[in-house]
Amino acid sequence: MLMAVIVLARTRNLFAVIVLSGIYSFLMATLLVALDAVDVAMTEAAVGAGVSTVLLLGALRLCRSEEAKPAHRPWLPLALSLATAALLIYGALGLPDFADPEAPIHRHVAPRYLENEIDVPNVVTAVLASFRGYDTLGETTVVFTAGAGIIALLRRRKSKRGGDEK
Amino acid sequence: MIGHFSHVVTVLLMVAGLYVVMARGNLIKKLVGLSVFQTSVYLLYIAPGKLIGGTAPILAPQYTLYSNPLPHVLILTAIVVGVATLALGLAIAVRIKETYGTIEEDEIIAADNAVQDAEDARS
Amino acid sequence: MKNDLVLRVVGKLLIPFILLFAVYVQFHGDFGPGGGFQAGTIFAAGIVFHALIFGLERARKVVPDALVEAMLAAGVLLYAGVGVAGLLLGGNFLDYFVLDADPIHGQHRGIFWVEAGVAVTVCGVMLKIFYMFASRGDGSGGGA
Amino acid sequence: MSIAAHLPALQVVLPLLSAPLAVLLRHGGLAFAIVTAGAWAAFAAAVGLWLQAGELGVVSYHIGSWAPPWGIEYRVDRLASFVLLLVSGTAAVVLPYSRASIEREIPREQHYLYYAMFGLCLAGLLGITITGDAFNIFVFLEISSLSTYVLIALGRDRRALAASYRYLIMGTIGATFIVIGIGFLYLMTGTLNLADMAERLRAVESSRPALAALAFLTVGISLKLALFPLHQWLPNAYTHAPSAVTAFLAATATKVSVYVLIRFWFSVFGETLVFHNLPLPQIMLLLSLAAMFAASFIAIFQDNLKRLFAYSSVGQIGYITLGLHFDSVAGLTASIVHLFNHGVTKAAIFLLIGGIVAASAATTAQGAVSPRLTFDRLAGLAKRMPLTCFGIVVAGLSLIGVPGTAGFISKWTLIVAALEKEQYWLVGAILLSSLLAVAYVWRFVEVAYFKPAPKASGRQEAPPGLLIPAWLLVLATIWFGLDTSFTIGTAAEAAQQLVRVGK
Amino acid sequence: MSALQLAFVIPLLGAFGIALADRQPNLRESVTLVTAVLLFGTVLQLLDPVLAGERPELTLFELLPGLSIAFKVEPLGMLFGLIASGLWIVNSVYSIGYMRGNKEQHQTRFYVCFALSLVSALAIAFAGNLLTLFLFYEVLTLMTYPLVTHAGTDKARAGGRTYLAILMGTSILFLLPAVIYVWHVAGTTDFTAGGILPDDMEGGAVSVLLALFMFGIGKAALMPFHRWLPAAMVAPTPVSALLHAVAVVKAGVFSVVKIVVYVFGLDILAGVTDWLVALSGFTIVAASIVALSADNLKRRLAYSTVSQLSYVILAAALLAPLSIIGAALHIATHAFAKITLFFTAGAIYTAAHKTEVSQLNGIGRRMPWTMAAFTIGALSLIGIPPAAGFVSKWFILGSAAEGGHYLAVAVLVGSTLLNAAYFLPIVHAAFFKPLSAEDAHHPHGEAPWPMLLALLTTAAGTLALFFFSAPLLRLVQPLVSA
Repeated sequence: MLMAVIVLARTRNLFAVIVLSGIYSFLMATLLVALDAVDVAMTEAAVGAGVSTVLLLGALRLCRSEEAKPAHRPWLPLALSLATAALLIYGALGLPDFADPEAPIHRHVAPRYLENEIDVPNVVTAVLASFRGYDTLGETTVVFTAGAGIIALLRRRKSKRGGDEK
Repeated sequence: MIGHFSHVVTVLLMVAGLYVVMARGNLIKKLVGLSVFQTSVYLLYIAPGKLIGGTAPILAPQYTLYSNPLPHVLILTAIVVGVATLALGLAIAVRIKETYGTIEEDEIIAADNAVQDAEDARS
Repeated sequence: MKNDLVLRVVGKLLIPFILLFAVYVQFHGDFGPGGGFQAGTIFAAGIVFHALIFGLERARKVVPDALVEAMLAAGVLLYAGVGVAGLLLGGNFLDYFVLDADPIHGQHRGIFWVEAGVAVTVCGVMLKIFYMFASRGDGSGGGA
Repeated sequence: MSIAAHLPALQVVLPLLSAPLAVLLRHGGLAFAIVTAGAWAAFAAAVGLWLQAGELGVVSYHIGSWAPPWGIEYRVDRLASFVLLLVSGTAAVVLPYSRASIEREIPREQHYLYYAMFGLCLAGLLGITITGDAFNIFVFLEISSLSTYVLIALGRDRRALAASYRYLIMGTIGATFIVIGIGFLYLMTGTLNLADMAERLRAVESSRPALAALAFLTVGISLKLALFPLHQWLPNAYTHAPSAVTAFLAATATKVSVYVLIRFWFSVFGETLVFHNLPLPQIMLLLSLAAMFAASFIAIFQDNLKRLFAYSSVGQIGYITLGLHFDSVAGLTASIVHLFNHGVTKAAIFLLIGGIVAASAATTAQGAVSPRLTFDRLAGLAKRMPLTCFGIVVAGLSLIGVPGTAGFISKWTLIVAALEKEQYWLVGAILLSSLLAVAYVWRFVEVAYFKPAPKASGRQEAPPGLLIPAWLLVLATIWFGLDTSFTIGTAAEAAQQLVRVGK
Repeated sequence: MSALQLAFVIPLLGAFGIALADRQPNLRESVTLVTAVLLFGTVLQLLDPVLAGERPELTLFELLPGLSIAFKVEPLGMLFGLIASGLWIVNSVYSIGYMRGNKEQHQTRFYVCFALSLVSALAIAFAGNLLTLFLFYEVLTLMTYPLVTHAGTDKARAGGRTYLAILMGTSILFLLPAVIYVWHVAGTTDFTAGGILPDDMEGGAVSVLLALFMFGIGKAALMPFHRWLPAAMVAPTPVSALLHAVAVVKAGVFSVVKIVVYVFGLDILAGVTDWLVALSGFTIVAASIVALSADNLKRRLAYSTVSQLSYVILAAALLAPLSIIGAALHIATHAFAKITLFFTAGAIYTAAHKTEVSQLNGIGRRMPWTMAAFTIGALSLIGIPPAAGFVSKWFILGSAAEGGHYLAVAVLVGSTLLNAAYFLPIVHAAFFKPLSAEDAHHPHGEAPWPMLLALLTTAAGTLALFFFSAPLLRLVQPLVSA
């Protein structure tokens, strides 16, 4: 996975980049399965590897497929990302150990979900649609927003946009 | 330390993505980096939800120990949000390509500055 | 690629199954992995295949633009509608217990419609985006 | 069902419903009617909630009847009700304005989508404000953000696209940072409900993840609220977006982000963590000062009117964040008051500027080069558009903080807060920076009033459809400058509530 | 409706009427005059109650918790109110002559802003607390700004910029924090006889506060913040008259006296005002010297104003009952004298198009009335009987000598000589020097009659104040006896 990402960061042929990101998503999906997150894995496979790849390729067809050489050496971004990394590690090391059953997330809220009081075996679906149904409504709205937004942006226009395209 | 291996991986992925976003000038490349950045956050949530010997949170009589479903739910939402953002970003990138004729940030900035100068000249 | 015989045949055979699988994922969501979002995506993927193999125009005939745009909105409305139904039946917003005399059954009913809403919107959006990108450029086949 | 009991849900759902309906109808006029209705309904709901929160202190609403922390809770305290009023009120004024404004700025067949996006943006902002659930904040943040990107990209200048893209990148990074922060908090507390989280956080206070979470949230939110130097997305976005959009965003988007920051700092982490374990207040102080001076200074040298006021916004945000760092009721009050006053003032200014755009678009051939408001084109404008210019001057005085305008009240409360902490030099800094405001406002005054117009052009005021909403807000800035029982009253109550919770 | 309310409503309506009468000059100017007369009448109505010891009050609304926009008429404010509203009548008459005589542009804007400036001047005069004072102090600045930049030329804009920069800058940087600080420590900003500051306030804080106020009130033109006055000379002469005599600078020194008396109180200031005495003394002398070297008549008058204003500040800083009375009186006497001088300057400009002192040889023969008025004004400023200036100067000088402030005494004497040195030569040249050659060829008489009428009236007033100063004294007596 790391390999995929690092190569991805290096290569400048966008087509390769997109394919790599697809691969990356697949790996991510398998990893998620290993972590018992089957629903997430399924979605990630469908979305990350499927939809976004198609989207990217579609967009690429409309654009140039070679990335230009970066003009300047990007020290600042590097520094910023490293700072972020440091902060993340700093925080992460304080987290409960991996798969520690005593971790708060296992003690506090989740147990009730697993009691299956509304008799829906797939707890994820239960939580998604019922307990936190409002989040999902928001999620759907986000999708809707994106869709409508893209219509607004890409719909062919009879009247040309303001004459700034000199 | 070994207990946090997953976190370390997560961090590296995230930072790689973040770096691509900030360092690269190509609009589409940026977006790829952005999605990598977001995707890697998923691990941060999911990994701690795993329990050794636990199974996917789909209840069945033969299992007793389940991994934590809540992070899964959150990440499902997050994935969807991510792809929505990606799609929108691509749409904008395409329009930029059409109006500017390029998807390289530097060239776009250059074009804008040209217009800006023209304005200043007029004023 | 429109007139590649093998593809056409395989497509003809495959697409119904894809759609069927989508429906399965949709309704089996309560018991196995899957749910509205995945179903919507897969369903859209089926149509996209159809478009890739038989051309955008025929796909547009099967699923016209207007319908797609309607789907976008309909899904959200359906979802929110369930919520409002909860309100009208005297519960809180998105309260499924009141959707049926038996609260548990009410929950199931609520989840069912909600998932349906998600699927519709997602499918609509996927298709719309695909159409958009495809019909841009030279108008022939889509992204992949 | 009794409406009153369900106001919290209706507050968000009504505008949210209006958007898909607008898309379904595919007709500009109907879309306008529906979304406007939604916004006004939201405003009514906000008023109702403000009253309820006044009586009860906190209004809590369990969505799906699932008790928190298992379900999602809607939670309206004094501050939330105040911000809700600001957001929905601005929307209620800006939407009627849009009708006349976008005629000239957006192609006809796009209108219904514009309204849909507007409705979504409104719903998103309201959702962020009202929710009591950490992850829910993120979801609605994304709703508002995505719709905002689209709204900006609808600007007719192609640079609107570049601006929108840049905002998308920076905004998403910010959002992801917020998700990381929330993730840390969740992993430490096992809950997503803010109130619950606050309690359980006490146990693990000043554990490393908690600190990291604080850092990530602060950075992420600062990106959204354009805290100097994370403001690069703002000037271009404000400059090239359609006028109505600029006005709405300037009044609400950044303000809601400030609200989220306050929420996390005071309601979740609490003072001890924020103000004593980390040098956060000092950093905030430095950045605020930087914003107050640098941004205002840049503003003076802008040649484009919209851009000038965009930078002024960055500067004014500095005042708001400055009030936060005091860690006192007085300081918090000042922030909240300025958050409101500046929202109203800036909305007024950008609406009036939109009027100028419209008027000059009418003179240049329809659909020709979108009029750029460079100063050379504004010479002698006061003759052509007296009402518009006078409005801008009044609002500008409010930015300066001249007594009799809302801005003066903000400044007064801010200075009182500084005196209370005996930071006299800070008083000087605040006043000095307001002199910079004098400078950039007066650039406009001189050009508009005392420069001869290029050609003897007759009087051509902006259409009433644009003037009336704008002047409503101008009058509001004067009103809130004279009668402060509402603004200061609410803000003080809110501040006390927050500080008490934080303790 | 009470007289106090009317005092604000009338000029507001007036301004509105003027704006409406944009197209018909005659109607417009008559509206102005009627408003001015009515206003003066209303203010006069307030006089008797105030003399009788009443303090009419009016509270509009609460601006901040515990802080309201409120008005309260007391002797000092009454005095200022009378001067402003009274001189407005004369000034309007004069303006009509001037603006028409010189065919100025934007006359409507001119008259509207003028009326509004009067409103804010009265509001300052009757302000019941610091906040109200500050509010209308700023409004006055904003209302006079268009008048200063009236011409719209680059020079005018530059002048206006200086005007605005100094007045706004000082008020925002020093006055505002001072006001807020007073509120912070005293919990109120209402003007009350004897001061409102807590007695236990230590000297350091008091002197800092005093400094903030004295420099914050830029309209009092205490050096080094005097530059705006000469800069504002680009304005038309009636505006200069307004700035120097009627509203602006008077608002400045009025605020100084008011704050010294009603916010600090003479007791708490004891011992911390020496630097102020010195600074105002320096301003007096320095400004007089600059005036001496100035050839442009208006510029000379401007610097004379700067020095005269510091008389008032000096008097206030002396903290003796007599000096306070002297300060109050000097506001009035200087107003009359200075407006007369500006009127004459404008008259000379309108009739003979002369602006420099060196061009005035023999002009007294062409414009005898004008120059006579000029002489009276000059005498008053120098402080020679039978002109009113003598009275106020006498009080100040007396209290200075009594209090043993020999520095102050020296300053007063020296400045008197300087005043004489820069005014008397003009008078001498005007009456006794021969006309210069080219002047002989363009004959011109007096200025238009409205201007002449106005300047003669004020000159007469200058004399009257000397002979009938008793009522004035009765009015300002309570300032110190309270």
